[in-house]
Amino acid sequence: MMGLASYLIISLILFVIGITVMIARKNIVAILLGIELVLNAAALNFVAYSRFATNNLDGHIFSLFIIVVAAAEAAVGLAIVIRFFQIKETIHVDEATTLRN
Amino acid sequence: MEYTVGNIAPIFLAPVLAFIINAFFGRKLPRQGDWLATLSIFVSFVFSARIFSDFVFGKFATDFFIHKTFTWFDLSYGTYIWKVDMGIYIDNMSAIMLLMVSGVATLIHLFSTWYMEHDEKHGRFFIFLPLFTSAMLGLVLSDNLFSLFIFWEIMGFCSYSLIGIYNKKEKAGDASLKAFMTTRVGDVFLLLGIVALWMVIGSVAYVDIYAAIAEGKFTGQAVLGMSFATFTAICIFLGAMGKSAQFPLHVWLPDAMMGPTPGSALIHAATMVTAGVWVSLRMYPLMVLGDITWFIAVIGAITAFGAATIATVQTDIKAVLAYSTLSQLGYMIMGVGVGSYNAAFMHVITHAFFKACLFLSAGSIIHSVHEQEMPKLGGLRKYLPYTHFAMMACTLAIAGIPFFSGFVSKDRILGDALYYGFMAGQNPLLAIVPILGFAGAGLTAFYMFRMMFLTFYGENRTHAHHDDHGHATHGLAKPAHGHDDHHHEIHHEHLDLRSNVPLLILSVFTLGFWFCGTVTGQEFGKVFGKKTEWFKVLVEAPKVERFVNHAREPFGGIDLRDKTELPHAHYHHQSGYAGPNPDDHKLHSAHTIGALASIVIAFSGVFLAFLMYIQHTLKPWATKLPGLTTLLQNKYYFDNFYIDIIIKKGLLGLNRGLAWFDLGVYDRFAVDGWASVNRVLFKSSKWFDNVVVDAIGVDGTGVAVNLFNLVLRILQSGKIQFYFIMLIMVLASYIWTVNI
Amino acid sequence: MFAQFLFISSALLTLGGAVAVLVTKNIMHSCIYLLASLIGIAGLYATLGADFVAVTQIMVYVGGVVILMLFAVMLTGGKDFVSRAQNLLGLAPSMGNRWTFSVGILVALVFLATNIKLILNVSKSIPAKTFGNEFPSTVNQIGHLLVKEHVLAFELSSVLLLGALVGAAIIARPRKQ
Amino acid sequence: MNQTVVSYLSQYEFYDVLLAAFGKNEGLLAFAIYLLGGVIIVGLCATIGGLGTFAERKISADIQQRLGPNRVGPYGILQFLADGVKMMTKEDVMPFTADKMLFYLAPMLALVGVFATLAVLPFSSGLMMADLNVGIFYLIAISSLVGVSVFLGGYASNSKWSMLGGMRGASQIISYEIPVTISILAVTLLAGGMSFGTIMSHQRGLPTNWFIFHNPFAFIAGFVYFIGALAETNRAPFDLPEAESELVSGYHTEYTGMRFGFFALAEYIEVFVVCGVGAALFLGGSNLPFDISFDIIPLQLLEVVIFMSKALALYYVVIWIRWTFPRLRVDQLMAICWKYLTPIAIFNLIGCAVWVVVFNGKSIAELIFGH
Repeated sequence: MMGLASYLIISLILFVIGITVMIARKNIVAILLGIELVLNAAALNFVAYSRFATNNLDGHIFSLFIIVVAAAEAAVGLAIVIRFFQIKETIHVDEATTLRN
Repeated sequence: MEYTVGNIAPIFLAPVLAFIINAFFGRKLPRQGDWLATLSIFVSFVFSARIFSDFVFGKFATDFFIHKTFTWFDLSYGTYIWKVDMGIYIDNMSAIMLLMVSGVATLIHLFSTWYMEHDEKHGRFFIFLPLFTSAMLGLVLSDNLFSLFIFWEIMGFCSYSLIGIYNKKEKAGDASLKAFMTTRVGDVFLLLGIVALWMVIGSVAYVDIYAAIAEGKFTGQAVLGMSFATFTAICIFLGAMGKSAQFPLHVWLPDAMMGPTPGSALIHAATMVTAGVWVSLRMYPLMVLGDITWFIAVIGAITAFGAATIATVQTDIKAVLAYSTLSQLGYMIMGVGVGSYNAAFMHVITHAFFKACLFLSAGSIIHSVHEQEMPKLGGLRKYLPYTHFAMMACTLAIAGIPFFSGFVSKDRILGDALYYGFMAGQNPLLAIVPILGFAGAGLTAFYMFRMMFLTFYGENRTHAHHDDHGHATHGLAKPAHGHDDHHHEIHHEHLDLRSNVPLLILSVFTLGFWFCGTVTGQEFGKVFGKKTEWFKVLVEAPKVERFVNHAREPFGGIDLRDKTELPHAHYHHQSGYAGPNPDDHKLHSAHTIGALASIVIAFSGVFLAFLMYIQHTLKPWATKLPGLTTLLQNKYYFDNFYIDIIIKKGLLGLNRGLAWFDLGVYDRFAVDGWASVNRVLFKSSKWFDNVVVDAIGVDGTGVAVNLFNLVLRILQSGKIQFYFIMLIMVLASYIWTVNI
Repeated sequence: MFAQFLFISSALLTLGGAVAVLVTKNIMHSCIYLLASLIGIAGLYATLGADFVAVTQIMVYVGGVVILMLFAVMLTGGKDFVSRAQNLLGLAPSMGNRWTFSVGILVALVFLATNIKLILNVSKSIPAKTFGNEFPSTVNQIGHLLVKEHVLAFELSSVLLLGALVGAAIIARPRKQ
Repeated sequence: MNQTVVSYLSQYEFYDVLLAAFGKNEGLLAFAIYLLGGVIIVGLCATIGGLGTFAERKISADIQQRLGPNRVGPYGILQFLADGVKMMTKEDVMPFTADKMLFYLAPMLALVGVFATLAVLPFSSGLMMADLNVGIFYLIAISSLVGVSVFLGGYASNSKWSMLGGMRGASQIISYEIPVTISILAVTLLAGGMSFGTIMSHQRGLPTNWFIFHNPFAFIAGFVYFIGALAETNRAPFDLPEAESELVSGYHTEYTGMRFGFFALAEYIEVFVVCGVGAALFLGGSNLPFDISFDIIPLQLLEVVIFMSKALALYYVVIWIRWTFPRLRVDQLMAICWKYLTPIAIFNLIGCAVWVVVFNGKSIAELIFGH
């Protein structure tokens, strides 16, 4: 029951839900939530493969770096969101089309 | 210590730096940056002094020279070589010249800080003065004619700016234009000569020219019926004539006194006019090879005598000095012509010192009295004792009184000229050279002492004139007090160190023994021994053979030559007259006769002036010969000839013809005819443009772009989620198609 | 039994949180559900024996990212924005409507289908290992890996974090007009 | 493998008796032991938290020359029970515009975050619930749930005071996690591991072996940890999130009854936890000052007493500080964290690393007395 496939399926479902959130939501913060889900799904896959497919801990390292990158991405992304809100007074993603200001 | 860029280049670069700083920030600096200019020249002087001490006090062999080059630009490809080198060439002559130029220029700058202090053109004057000096220093440092020409032109521009610095006065503007245009005539020929040399030798570096002379590359080539060497030598000498103001291109120099007096001092003494003599000396082997030394000698003699005669009737103190400069330059050129290489160069140096001193003294007088017409001066000896002392020393020097420097250098030239004219077996007609030379020497003594007597002796005439003589040479506003106070003003000499110290320093160097080590400058009367004859030992005409296999070294390289090797012994005559044979016993007698004769002539000139202007026993001859006086006062009608005949009749007529050609032929047929052809072409192209290009090409493109735009607008919506959907879809299709 | 209990509860927390993130209309609640999902993933790491990764997950996400998200929601007002921009499917509210969800789910299903194909292949090719109760400590090994084999990535990630720190500070700083 | 209370008890004979009683089902027995231990520890700590309120009031009264609570029980010692009963019987009021789910969730999260840390708190060398490999790291991580709960409490109340308090609390807790974590890393470096067992085993013996006396950097690190821990638990002088003079009561302004009680309880228990961690990390924890070769249950109880006494001494210091120092401003708070504590902590970490390399991990005492 607790084999590789179950982890892969959990991560796949998480990934797909993340994608759905990213597409369905128009709120940039919500899209960032979807991105977090997708990143975590990938990190879970790494650890699962590291446990079941190899004997070393490189997968752990990879998922650690994913966490680091996710943290950096969240910080910069949310800074951009706040700046965007200061300028446009909205965080609707369809308003972010001009690539300037 | 080796010579590198770091200890040679500051000589040239320090004044350039001062020029740049003064040009851009001079107004913001205290005292408008004159201290900076003076300091920069002093830096040059310090570096020059080091080189001088190395060369003169025996660190190197007497024929050692420094030659360092770098490639300025290189356009050669394959076998076609077109490379221009720049570089530095320093030999004994350069070392002496550098020290003279930088030293005299330092003193002139120092004097100028006093002279120009309250002048409205103060700042501008100190922009051009260091540039002028740096150009001269660069010219002396140059190793080739090409960079020499560059500095030559910079000096021309600077002299133009300095002469016309009071640009509100029309005479000053005219004088500056005249100087520029007249020297331009010579410059064209100089450039022609340089290009011609380039064509034959493929280089214009001195060493390459010397090597080419030694290898005989000039033989057999003829231009305009004369040999190639003659052609290039004449071209280069014409350039030197323009710059050194030789007859008949001398007309600019007397007018050049329109500028501030220290600027005139710099032009007349240290920098510009000596450039012509310098290039003649550098190209001396070419002049000998081209066999034009007789021409040079004659031109120099005519200038020396003619200018002296004009100087006798001038009343403006600066005009007298200007014509005396012309005359002395004639002696230098004559010295080059008669093969008196060493003495000609020595005259450059000695003349620089006493002429700078004379001009500065004149500036001191003018600044104190606000008057430069000699009839309105007089009796200034009491009021300006230091100036009187300095000016008297210089006058003794220029007049050729024994124990003074002018006697040494001029009488060597005259002795060689005597030998050249009567004993060297030349054309008998060339006897005119020494005759004019000696006559000019007598006149020199006469007019210089005339000037001294009129200015410093007799009763003071300054307060007798209350008419508005103005401040002819001064751009500065009138002093707050009126004209009545002038005689009060001169009661006290300005005891300013900046005005008197340069005069006194310069007057020290009017003594002869600094340069020759003998009392008289001749072989007899030698008191300090052979060793102090450093000038004669160090300066001699270039020996072209030793440059044949000369390998030039780049900047930063270390000179591997033996610096203490003994000089090559011999110098073969190429052709023509290349100076007197030192072993000729006739030469000694010529020198003896020349020295005695010139002493007699000089003293008689002085005595004449004494009789005329102190004792008044003789009436000034000007009143006896009114026709001659008028001729001389009009300067032999040279200016009138140039302006009325050449410019008004010749050039204006030519211009009218050209204008007619331009309007009648070129404009009517070429321009208008081409226009009507164009109209036809235009109509057809308009049709083509409207129908083919506009309708089909432009509008059709627009329609097509609109169509594509419809598609692209949907794809390029800027909505990131749409892009993300596309990304996912592409990824999915990729995974689906790849079989794992 | 304990491990299986942990696995099942973690998986349920993860997936339930994720689904709640998807369906809830309140962005604030979404963030809290995301928190639940992330803690569930930490539990899954724990069942995989990745204790260090699990704790790091809690540390970074719970202590940092989620609070950052909450801050961002609060600083942007948390209102339901409606875009005035041109949209093929009409005006879309910021938390999505029927159309956006339909598109999202459609795309997700396509991706799901392709990935199921992948997973089937993978799980066939990798032999199932027995799931022992042995959980050696990973801290020492991860420490050695970080400063030996993966030192470059380690340093790069520190540079990345510094850049993110500075960049976020600069971007979010209010500019003078 | 890590030591847990189960593995500790399994070395005794009565464990087999218990195993037989549970039908040889080890998992079930372990579950029962964990359940029992959990209940004991949670109850104990809840009592300590309650006593904390009492101690706070008594000590403050002492400092301010008052009497304090003295009616309920001897010396008023049962006052906290009376308060608890009062809270439980009060009406549970929720603002009309509050976010209902988050309003309920926030106090729970606070309690969960605090109680989860108790799992690794080393009461003694044997009687700790679990000795994780990443024990101290886990403790830091899970306690950040408290920050989330503070923030959510402030947000869900839909009140400006609560909102400001919540935002202050969250930013303060996140900020002060950094110097605390780095100063703990210094200790981790000295001990060579993150589990409490490893850390404690390195401080066995006399107080000269405690990490706070190990080297000058560790000494400073101890103080950095203590200051940061004060701020992380929102204690004075860092009690800005609940600054009563500015924000009424900060993030729990709108909470009443037992929900307020949860917040208060969580705060007092967390103070106890950070004091315990400080005692374990820097003050030798539950180690006896002498080495013992045999291991019996009463000895473990002695260790518990030692640990408790150290932790409670620190607890006294915390209360003492609260009634001594005035409150900081927000900018001062952040300046202390980012301009002083964080650089000092990083410096300490580097200093400790250099010390370990240069002196081969020996403490000052070992260098002087030459063990």
